[in-house]
Amino acid sequence: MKISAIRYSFRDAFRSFWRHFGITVASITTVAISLLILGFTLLLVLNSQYIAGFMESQVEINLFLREDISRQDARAFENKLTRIEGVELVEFIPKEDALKLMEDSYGKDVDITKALGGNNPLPDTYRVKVVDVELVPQVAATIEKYDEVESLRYGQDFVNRLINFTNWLRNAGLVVIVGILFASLFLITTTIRLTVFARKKEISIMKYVGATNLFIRAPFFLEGMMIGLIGALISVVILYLAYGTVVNYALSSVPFMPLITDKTLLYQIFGYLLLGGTFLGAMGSMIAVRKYLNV
Amino acid sequence: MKISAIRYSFRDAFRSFWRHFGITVASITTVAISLLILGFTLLLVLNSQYIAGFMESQVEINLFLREDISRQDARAFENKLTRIEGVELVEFIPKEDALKLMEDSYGKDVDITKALGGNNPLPDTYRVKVVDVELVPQVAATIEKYDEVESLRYGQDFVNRLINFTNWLRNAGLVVIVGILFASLFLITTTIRLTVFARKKEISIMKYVGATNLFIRAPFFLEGMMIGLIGALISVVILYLAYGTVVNYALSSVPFMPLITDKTLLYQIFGYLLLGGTFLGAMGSMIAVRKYLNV
Amino acid sequence: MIQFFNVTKEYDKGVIALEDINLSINKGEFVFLVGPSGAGKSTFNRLIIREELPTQGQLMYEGKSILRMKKREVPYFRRKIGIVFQDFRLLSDRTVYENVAFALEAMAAPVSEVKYKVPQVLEMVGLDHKHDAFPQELSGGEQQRVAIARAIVNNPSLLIADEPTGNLDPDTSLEIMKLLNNINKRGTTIIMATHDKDIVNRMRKRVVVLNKGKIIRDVEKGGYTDEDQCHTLLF
Amino acid sequence: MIQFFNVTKEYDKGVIALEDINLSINKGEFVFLVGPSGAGKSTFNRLIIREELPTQGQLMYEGKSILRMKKREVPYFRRKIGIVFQDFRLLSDRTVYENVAFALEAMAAPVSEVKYKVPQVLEMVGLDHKHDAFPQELSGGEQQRVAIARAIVNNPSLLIADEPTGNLDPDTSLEIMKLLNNINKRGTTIIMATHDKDIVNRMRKRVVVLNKGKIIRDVEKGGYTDEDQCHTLLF
Ligand SMILES: Nc1ncnc2c1ncn2[C@@H]1O[C@H](COP(=O)(O)OP(=O)(O)OP(=O)(O)O)[C@@H](O)[C@H]1O
Ligand SMILES: Nc1ncnc2c1ncn2[C@@H]1O[C@H](COP(=O)(O)OP(=O)(O)OP(=O)(O)O)[C@@H](O)[C@H]1O
Ligand SMILES: [Mg+2]
Ligand SMILES: [Mg+2]
Repeated sequence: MKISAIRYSFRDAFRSFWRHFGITVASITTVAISLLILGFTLLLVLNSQYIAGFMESQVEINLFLREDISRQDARAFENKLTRIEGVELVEFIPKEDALKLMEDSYGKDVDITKALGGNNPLPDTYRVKVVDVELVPQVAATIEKYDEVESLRYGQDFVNRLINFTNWLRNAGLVVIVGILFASLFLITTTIRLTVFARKKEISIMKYVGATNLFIRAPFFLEGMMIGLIGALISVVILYLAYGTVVNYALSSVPFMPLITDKTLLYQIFGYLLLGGTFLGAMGSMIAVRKYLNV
Repeated sequence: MKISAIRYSFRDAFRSFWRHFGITVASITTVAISLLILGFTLLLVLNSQYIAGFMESQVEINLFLREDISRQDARAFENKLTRIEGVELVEFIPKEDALKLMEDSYGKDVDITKALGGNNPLPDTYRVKVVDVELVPQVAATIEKYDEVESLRYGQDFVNRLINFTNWLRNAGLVVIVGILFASLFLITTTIRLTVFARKKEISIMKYVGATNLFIRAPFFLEGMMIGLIGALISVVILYLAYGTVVNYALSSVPFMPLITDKTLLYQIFGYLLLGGTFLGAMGSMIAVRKYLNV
Repeated sequence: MIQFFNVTKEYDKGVIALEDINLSINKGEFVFLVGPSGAGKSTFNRLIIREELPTQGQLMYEGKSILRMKKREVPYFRRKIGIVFQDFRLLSDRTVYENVAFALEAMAAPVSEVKYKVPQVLEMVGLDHKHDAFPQELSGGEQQRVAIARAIVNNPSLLIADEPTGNLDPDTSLEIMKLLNNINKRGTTIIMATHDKDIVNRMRKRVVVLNKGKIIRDVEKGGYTDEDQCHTLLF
Repeated sequence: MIQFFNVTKEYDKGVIALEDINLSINKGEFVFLVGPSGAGKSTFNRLIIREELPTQGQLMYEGKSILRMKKREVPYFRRKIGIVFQDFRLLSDRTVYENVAFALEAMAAPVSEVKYKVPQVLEMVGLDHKHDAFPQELSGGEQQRVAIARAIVNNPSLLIADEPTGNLDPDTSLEIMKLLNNINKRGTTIIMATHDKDIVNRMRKRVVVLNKGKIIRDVEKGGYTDEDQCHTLLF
């Protein structure tokens, strides 16, 4: 393309951007809304999976040592535990602390220690955290084989449920994101197609007057890009402000809720939205124009 | 309107439905996608609130009786409890059962009963369920005043968190639904506006030839209604099948997850979607036409 | 039937299309509106059908002000007028038949009347064989004749024809002029903007000449120019 | 320059617009295409600019087949041709100036050329004062002249004008014909479809008469009809 043609393309893109202002606004808003829904869904799914991951990370194996194990041996056992593959963290709870914890759970007025007359029927305990919840049964099986272990407990039922649930959540999230991705893709391209449709006569006239396909498409490409970019920018700004508000509100009223506050990930999502919006706008109008070029 | 005009309106609506088939398909799909997103969001929010409600309903007050209360008096106390406002369900757990439960939680190998030498330091317990989680602290305060009560426990921390979380969820859900509602409203009306825009010349011609506004609008109204209705039908069918699949899959892999399977509610949502789609389609095109009638 | 009182029309960008027009057209008249390109002929017509409102002055149709007409009365007013637009203004998504039928359907004519009249006028303009074609599938002259058919189908009491023979060959033009003449004889007032010298000179009707928005000549049984005035029936 | 070999064009619904046309037009010729409404004049032009493809036959432009032209060559081919469409085909979202400039911009003419040439041709057609108006703000004749200006601005070697004076008064028509004649004298081949008897008879150029898709007459220095053939220069 010659310089003059490139200059023309930019001039024409801006001209048409302003001259069809109603249409421009409508398509920018559609792009913004579609990407807003997409971005919102992405954040929702990512956060729910983050929460799922957090819940999984809370799972621990409670391991009760045999009564005849000395305190020293008990502490030494920790080394063996940490060396097991998949074990992430190990915490020792001496039987005294275990009794205290149990007593606390009945409220301050029930004095179990007194009732026991100085006896403590509870065992020394280890709390073991595993890197991946899926490894818990396996790690538990390994631990159970040690002589020092009297019994262990990790809520088999609960862990199974949790694994099922988080897997389900991951699959559902994926399906939802893919669905919304296609939906926003369709919404953006349809709107842009309709705006081009309103100008189909103009396109064919240009062709009759001797304009090449490239020459006709270039301004549409640029205009589509502008519309996509501006729409995406609006969605990103709204998303940024809204997510900030939601997270702040959540952290203040539900402080224990694990939410993604990692800026890098957010910026990454925003980057994809900007790129995707611009790309869809440009491609959408290019493809829409093609339909009317064949004259 | 005369009979002939009504007949004309229907004929013309169908004619234009088929003659602008590309546009018809595009707008039906947009309506379907928008309502799909709306319906999907509705189901998601309703289910998450259903789950929140389920979690709340799991909250219970554990109430420990004084040791000197006879078993008979203990059982008689149940009447007093049930009469407290806000109490939904009361379950008595004799101290023997309480011990058994505690023992179970340490695994079968830790024999606390033996260690206690027949003694049981645990008190008789009542589990009290309250109709609304928000009432828990109040009910707990009432109960605490009774002489029979030694102490009680209801996980004040957890309940507060839960209340915060479910309130947050309700607000967030409402915001999301309102947001998506407006988004789909905008998407549907914009698409319909753009399709009418492509026919603005035709509309002004009709006006010049002596057609009344009503006469011009009636076919657009009917066509918009058809597009809205068909789009809504598609979204409802997809939603129905998809929700069925999701619920089945969830119930088979995460059987404990509480999900709405109440058909009445579903049908109600579907009804609203159908009504909303038809209404938006009809109104959207009516309003869009008005803009070009003023000649 | 139609009166212009000091009518001035200025368009948006300061273009004065008509200036201080005073004119009266009687029921049953046949008026040729001639003048160079851009003289204001189409604007004159647009004012009558209330497509545009004058910037100044008063406009009467059958004794009533066109300007003070209520919005919802406009369609009923327009139904009394048949209009052939210079740019045709056919409905591009309707066939020839449907385009002509629309003028009748819009005034809620019974189906039987539509079925009887539309083929009739299509035959009058020589397009009976094209009733299923869409406007884009017609030649320029054929489109023009569809526009004429639509304008006359509901027996208007006033027919405004803006350059109705611009895309027609002389023979077909003659046919159309005969048709208009017959319609005029049956009582329809006709205002026809035209550039066709031959037609104007041949018909010997009232001629109003516009130039730069002003009436510069208005003669009964006139010719296209002053000279044409002298010779009678050259052809 | 242009050759038609047994060209037949049948439109979708079995309408035969042109039938077995054989014709040759030489470089520098001025050809009037006349014939009744629907005779196939516009179709003839459409075939040359490859807006439509013939159903049968062969079509040559400067010795090369128009039919076998590659798609991407079509724009470059069209740039050599100036076209005045019967329905104008102006870009409705561009001003008069921009419409005319577009024909130059499309062939990547330098900005200086655009700035120099566009006002020049606008003056030629008498529209220098309307360069900022949009097509909808112009009278019929003004729109037509914009279409003419756009067609001649890039000095085409072939000018196809489909009824370019249909909306012009006789005086303006004469101006435009003088303009076309000058362009023709400078070497541009011109094909003009027209219904204007006066112009055809006055110019005494080659006349090709079409009727129902067939060439029924093809004479050098002809008149609009056979009789017009006899008298020379009536006016
Ligand atoms: N919508 C508009 N906005 C601005 N100016 C206009 C508009 N319509 C017409 N004009 C201008 O008003 C003047 C008169 O236009 P009009 O269409 O009445 O002329 P006309 O006599 O019909 O010409 P023609 O014979 O070429 O059709 C012209 O100069 C034209 O440019
Ligand atoms: N796209 C089309 N589809 C079907 N038929 C068509 C199409 N275009 C033109 N025709 C028909 O082909 C015939 C020739 O049309 P054409 O436009 O070539 O006539 P013309 O000589 O230019 O007439 P006019 O002087 O009225 O402009 C007409 O009968 C017309 O109805
Ligand atoms: Mg005019
Ligand atoms: Mg033609």
